[in-house]
Amino acid sequence: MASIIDIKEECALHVRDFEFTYKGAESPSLKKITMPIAKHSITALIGPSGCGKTTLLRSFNRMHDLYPGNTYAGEIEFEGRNILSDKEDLIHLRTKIGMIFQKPTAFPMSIFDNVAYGMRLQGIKNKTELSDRVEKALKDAAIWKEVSDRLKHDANGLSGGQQQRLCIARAIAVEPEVLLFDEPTSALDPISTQGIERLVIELKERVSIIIVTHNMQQAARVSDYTGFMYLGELIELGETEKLFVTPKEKLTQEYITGKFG
Amino acid sequence: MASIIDIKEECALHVRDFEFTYKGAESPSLKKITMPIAKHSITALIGPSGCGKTTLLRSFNRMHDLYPGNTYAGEIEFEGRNILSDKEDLIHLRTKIGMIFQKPTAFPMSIFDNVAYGMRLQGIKNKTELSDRVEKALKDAAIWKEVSDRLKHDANGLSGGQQQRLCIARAIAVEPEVLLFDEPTSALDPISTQGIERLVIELKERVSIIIVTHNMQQAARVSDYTGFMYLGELIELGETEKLFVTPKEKLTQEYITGKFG
Amino acid sequence: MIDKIFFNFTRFSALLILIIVAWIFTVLFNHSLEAMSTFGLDFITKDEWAPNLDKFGAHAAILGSIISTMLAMMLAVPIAIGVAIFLSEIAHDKIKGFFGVSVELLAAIPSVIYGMWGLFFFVPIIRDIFGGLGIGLLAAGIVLAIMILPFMAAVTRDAMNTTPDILKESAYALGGTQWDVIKDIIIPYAKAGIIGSLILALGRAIGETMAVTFVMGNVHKVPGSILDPTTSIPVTLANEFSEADSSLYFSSLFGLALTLLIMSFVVIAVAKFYFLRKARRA
Amino acid sequence: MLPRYENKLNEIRTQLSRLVASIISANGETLQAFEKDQDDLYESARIHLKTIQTDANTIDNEVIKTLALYGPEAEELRLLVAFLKMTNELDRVGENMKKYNNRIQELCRGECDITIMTPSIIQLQKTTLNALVYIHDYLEAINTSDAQELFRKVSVEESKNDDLFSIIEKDLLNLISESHELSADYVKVLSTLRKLERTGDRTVNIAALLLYAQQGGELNFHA
Amino acid sequence: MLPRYENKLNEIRTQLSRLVASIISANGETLQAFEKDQDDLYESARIHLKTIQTDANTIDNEVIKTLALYGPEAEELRLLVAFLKMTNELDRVGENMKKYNNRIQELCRGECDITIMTPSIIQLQKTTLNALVYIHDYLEAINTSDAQELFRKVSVEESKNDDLFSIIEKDLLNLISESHELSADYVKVLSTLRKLERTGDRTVNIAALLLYAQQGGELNFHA
Amino acid sequence: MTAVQKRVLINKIALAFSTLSALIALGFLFWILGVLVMKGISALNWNIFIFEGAPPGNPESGLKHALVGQAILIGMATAIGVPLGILAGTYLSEYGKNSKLAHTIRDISDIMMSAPSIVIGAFVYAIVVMPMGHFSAWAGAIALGIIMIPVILRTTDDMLQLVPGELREAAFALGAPKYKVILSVVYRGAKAGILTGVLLGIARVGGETAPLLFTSFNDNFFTTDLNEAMPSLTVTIFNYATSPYEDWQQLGWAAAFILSMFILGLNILGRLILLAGKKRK
Repeated sequence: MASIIDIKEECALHVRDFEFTYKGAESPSLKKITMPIAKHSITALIGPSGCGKTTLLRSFNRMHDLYPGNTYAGEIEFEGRNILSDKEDLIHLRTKIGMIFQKPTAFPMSIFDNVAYGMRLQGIKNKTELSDRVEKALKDAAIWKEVSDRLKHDANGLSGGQQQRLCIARAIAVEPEVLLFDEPTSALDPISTQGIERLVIELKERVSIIIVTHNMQQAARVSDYTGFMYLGELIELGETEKLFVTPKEKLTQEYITGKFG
Repeated sequence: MASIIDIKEECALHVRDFEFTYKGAESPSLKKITMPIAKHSITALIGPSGCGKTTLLRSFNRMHDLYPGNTYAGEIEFEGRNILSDKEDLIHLRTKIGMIFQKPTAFPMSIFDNVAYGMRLQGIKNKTELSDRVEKALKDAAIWKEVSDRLKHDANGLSGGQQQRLCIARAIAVEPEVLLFDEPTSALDPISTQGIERLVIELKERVSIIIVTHNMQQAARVSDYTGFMYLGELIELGETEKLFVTPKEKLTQEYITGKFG
Repeated sequence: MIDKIFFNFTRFSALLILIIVAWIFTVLFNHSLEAMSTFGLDFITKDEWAPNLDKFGAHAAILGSIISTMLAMMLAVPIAIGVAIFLSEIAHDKIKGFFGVSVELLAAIPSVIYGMWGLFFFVPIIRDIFGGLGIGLLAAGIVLAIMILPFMAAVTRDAMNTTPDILKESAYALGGTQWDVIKDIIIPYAKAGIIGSLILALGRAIGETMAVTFVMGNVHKVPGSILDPTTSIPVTLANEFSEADSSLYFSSLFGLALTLLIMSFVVIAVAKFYFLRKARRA
Repeated sequence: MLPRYENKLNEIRTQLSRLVASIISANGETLQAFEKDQDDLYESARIHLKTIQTDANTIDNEVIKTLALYGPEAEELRLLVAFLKMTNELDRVGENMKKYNNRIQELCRGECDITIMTPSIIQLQKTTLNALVYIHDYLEAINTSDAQELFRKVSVEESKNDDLFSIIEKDLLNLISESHELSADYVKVLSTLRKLERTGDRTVNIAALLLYAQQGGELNFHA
Repeated sequence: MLPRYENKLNEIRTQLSRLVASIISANGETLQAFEKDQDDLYESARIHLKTIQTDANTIDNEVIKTLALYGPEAEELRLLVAFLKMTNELDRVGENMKKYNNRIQELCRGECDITIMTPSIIQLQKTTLNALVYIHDYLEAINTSDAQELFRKVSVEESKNDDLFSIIEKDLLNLISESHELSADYVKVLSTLRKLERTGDRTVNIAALLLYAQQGGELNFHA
Repeated sequence: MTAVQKRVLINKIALAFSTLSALIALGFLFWILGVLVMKGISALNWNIFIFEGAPPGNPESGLKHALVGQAILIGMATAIGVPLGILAGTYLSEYGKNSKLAHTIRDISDIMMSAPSIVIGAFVYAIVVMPMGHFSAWAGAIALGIIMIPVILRTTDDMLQLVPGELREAAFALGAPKYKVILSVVYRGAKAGILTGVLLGIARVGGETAPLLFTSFNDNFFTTDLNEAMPSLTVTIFNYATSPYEDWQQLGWAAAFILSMFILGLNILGRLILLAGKKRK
């Protein structure tokens, strides 16, 4: 019954018959999800609380593996391989698929070191290279002007919106292919939210983006494709413009017109 | 420059040349605010963070008096007297002007005791009267069905949305004239938010309501009058329908169309 | 009205703390005046402690306190951090729960019991390995280390556990290994808390009486090696307070108590004001 | 959905339905007036048509308010947009009816003999009336009705309307060629009846809008 | 405002402006064709008018998407609603222009002698052209332009248009009374020119919509 | 080796080290616990609860005197420390808040909490024992009470501060006076926390030996006279363990076991209460 469009563009990720079961749960939290994620586009996942949108997002970089006992089934194709395979190198995967969290997660170090962190993990030690790439990342994250004169300061001195942009800079500094955003503005005020949304839209030139949001308007504003999830299933995936004007599924229609939560 | 409409209805509160200064601050946080609050209507206060909307709201029940050193000027007329007067009986005032907070504030006691709390403070001890009025308040707050079989249970066992409705029941149980809502849904999920909004609209039959919200859409959805505040001033007060279609002030226009935060 | 009465009650109770502390200092100072005026600086630089001669030099006791504490810290700190890492990051849920609770409960066991164990079980081992009495600085240091270990591990783990999950997750999301996350995120995040906790443990070790009383020896002599028996301030107080017979003897013991109080006050104050305050701010 | 929002949507729908109803009344009365040649009925039809424009404006303003306050989406948005566009059509229908009403009355008093066309004219007018009635019924039971069905029915009426108009046109051209001196008058008759033909077109447009509102897709509107 | 949203608004405005521009081109070419009696210009004008309807539909759909995605308010909402209503008007203008273009070409080839009216007809057409140009200029510089001024200027053109039409009408009625056998043809001329008169009305409606978008108040629209 | 491979290797080594240190530490700790349980249980019998202390060699010797003495001392200390601690904590959290005075009190009480308990013993010796001329239960209880106050004070302060400010404001907004807000809302909200604090405070002073050494001193016989020296489990452990007599040492182990179980029990109970409190939320 799901209505999933075929996308014309190349795919960054391709989810096929994906299922995910939390440790000890009797039934899977995500059921038979098949979903293409277009390259260099923004795909938003919406749906009521508990529909599984965050669970799906965290499957893309296998964040669930941090907590043992969770199981995957099906396939998520990325760069020609199934990243759910046991042989998948998670460290490599996570540098290719970055993530931004609900709350800003500035590390307890200087602004510079925050952005350089991922690069250092990859073994880059050359000072000039590091500082060039940090500058670039900060510029790309539209925060360079605000922090260029205090790169050595503690990152925790920044405001919430700035910290979130710093986290985005840190994530893009390692040049990932895909960026996952998990309700990136839910802890921010409206002005910072606008800044982040603007940035997300700019970033899609460079990376493919998947964003989970409980704010339907946000999905409408920023995304190219929108997937509506309900009770662990992907009910509908379509071009955002079409989905919000002419949803194909009754459930989607009812969700976006507010007839159910 | 402010554009404040004269309301046709009777006023529940009338603010005149009101100023508020926080302890130790050099300049007032609220400047020369004049504002009628219509009886049995919902008046929403919107504006960017730090514009003073919550400060204004907390002046109506003189919540600022809990923290010494804050000063008021001007007048807030309620039931024919200036409630800013030193002689004002705050305990009485606060039973007449109730308040609902950003986060649900269920007291650590049973559901019944929560609702009965305010009545007991007023010296009501008669068991039948208490339980009748508790039931009525819970019904009015549209939560009776969910809790009628567990009135003796701890209120903290309820969900966030239920707790917020419990708080509303507690506030209306003492039959106030005015209810102040301070971003009552900002800690709630979209479904609970809808429930609270519905309830707020129903309540205006009984009380006059002032609601502070950072969510413009919420103001649009629920209120009859909307006041837009900026930098401690009331820039515009008008009928919600008119304000959102044809704001009179440029600042209001720019705020609601998202040109500034 | 009731409001006012209630307020005054609470305020009096709170002020009582200040009064008691001031009182303690005053009483100890007054009672140690006699010793201080008699011996002056010699009280802390001389190690001759001869009650029958009315000669009291606390050098050995002070040194004993410092050395045994240092020894304990050197042994306990790395292991405590290891335990904390194990408990907060490595162990699986079930093990984590069991070990975690064990460690906390062990921290609650009275020190007198550690001392008893040291005396009956650990001292003989030291005697067998190194010869001599077994009782002495080394035994005291090790027993002290084992005694403060659970406390240290528990508070260090608590400090580490304050690191928000999503902070750790975001480091993993950049491709970090577990150790990367521990060393780059958790330890820096909890640094102030960890150091503060370690110093608090140090403060406890300095003032610890019972665990060391059993295994120190109570010999007023600067030890030649760490195997030698010696004494520390609390040991001296515990052993001799009820036996003191002259006023100078009492005064000297009060002097020791005052010295101990000042030492621990300084250490704890450093921990609190420098590190823990920082931790609380962050 | 908030009760308020639902009320608002419902209210707009009712207003629109009422607007269509008054056009229908006007239409019916004009028809009766024509059939029975009663001047007072022409008059009362005109009264019905008087407020169409203001009513349409009211609806537009309500739609705008609803858009501003509730930011509707999907079906509700489509419906509101359809309403916004429908008011234009209804406004035109009203205008056409006004003109038709005036001129047909005039013509009946005029020199041209249109008696042979009378049955056709009545038929012509009935098709527009039917189409409008279908639209009204649809609006009255919008949640349970099928827009596809409406579109089909209105299209049928419209093509009947077209056919009738062609026949009348042919007849009129014959009459013109027969009686030269009255040709200008017959041209007038034709232009009067063209109002009805236009109304038919409009009703199809309205049905198309309602179909769009229900089914979605692209708004595809024919002027 | 998100850059996307701003782009979208701007894009819609540009599309609309382009739509007006092609009507203007068609209008201009028809005028030239009439003045110089060049058939090919009539033809190229028709090409300009061909896509009006589809373009108008495209704009409508873009407006709907924007309403759905960004839930606009205040001035932006008014503007989008105005656009939605304007497409109807422009669509009609396009239709009128098409008909005018066809018929005027026919008439020039016809038996009626309209030479004495030619200057007036050119004037008449120029007023509609002017009004459309004003609207186009306004849309091109929407942020800095004054809608009140636009409304004033368009109204002036429209009243000129009205006056000219009345004069022509009088002339034509004279002609009709003079030459009975051509009266049907003259009536045709009149109905052709009425298309221009209608276009004038439409331009006033458009200006009124733009005034509403800029100033707010109640949408007050005259069919 | 690439940078990433190196990191993976270092990761393995570091994790192995910390697991190892955990094993060492837990090894020692379980050794101690094992000894305590083995020795304690083997020395446990009914006589312990029936008989008082007796000279070495007497089979009819027990710990009744110490158990009762301990209970009396702890009870009195609780009666002194808990109300004062709770009231003082209330002042800090509800009235003093961030004032300078409140911060000073917090800092001082933190230092007091970690101050050597034997010093408190010396202090009480000077102010109670010396004027009275002899050891007494009063002195012991006062010493323990003084140790208890800062523990209770801090947990009360912390727990009351965990009660959200909005909750207080909500009560005020219903027209409640301040003491009512504190008594009916704030205390209730922190109930579990305060109770846990009290239990942990009792556990804390229950294990104290040093301050009793020269305040309540010790006595080998049963007594309930508060003006006399009073036996306690802890001092009894110390005395018996350091004695050369085998049977006294046995009694010492039994006392150590009982004391440890008591303190562990209190700790576990405190934890359970806190856990139950959390679960409800």
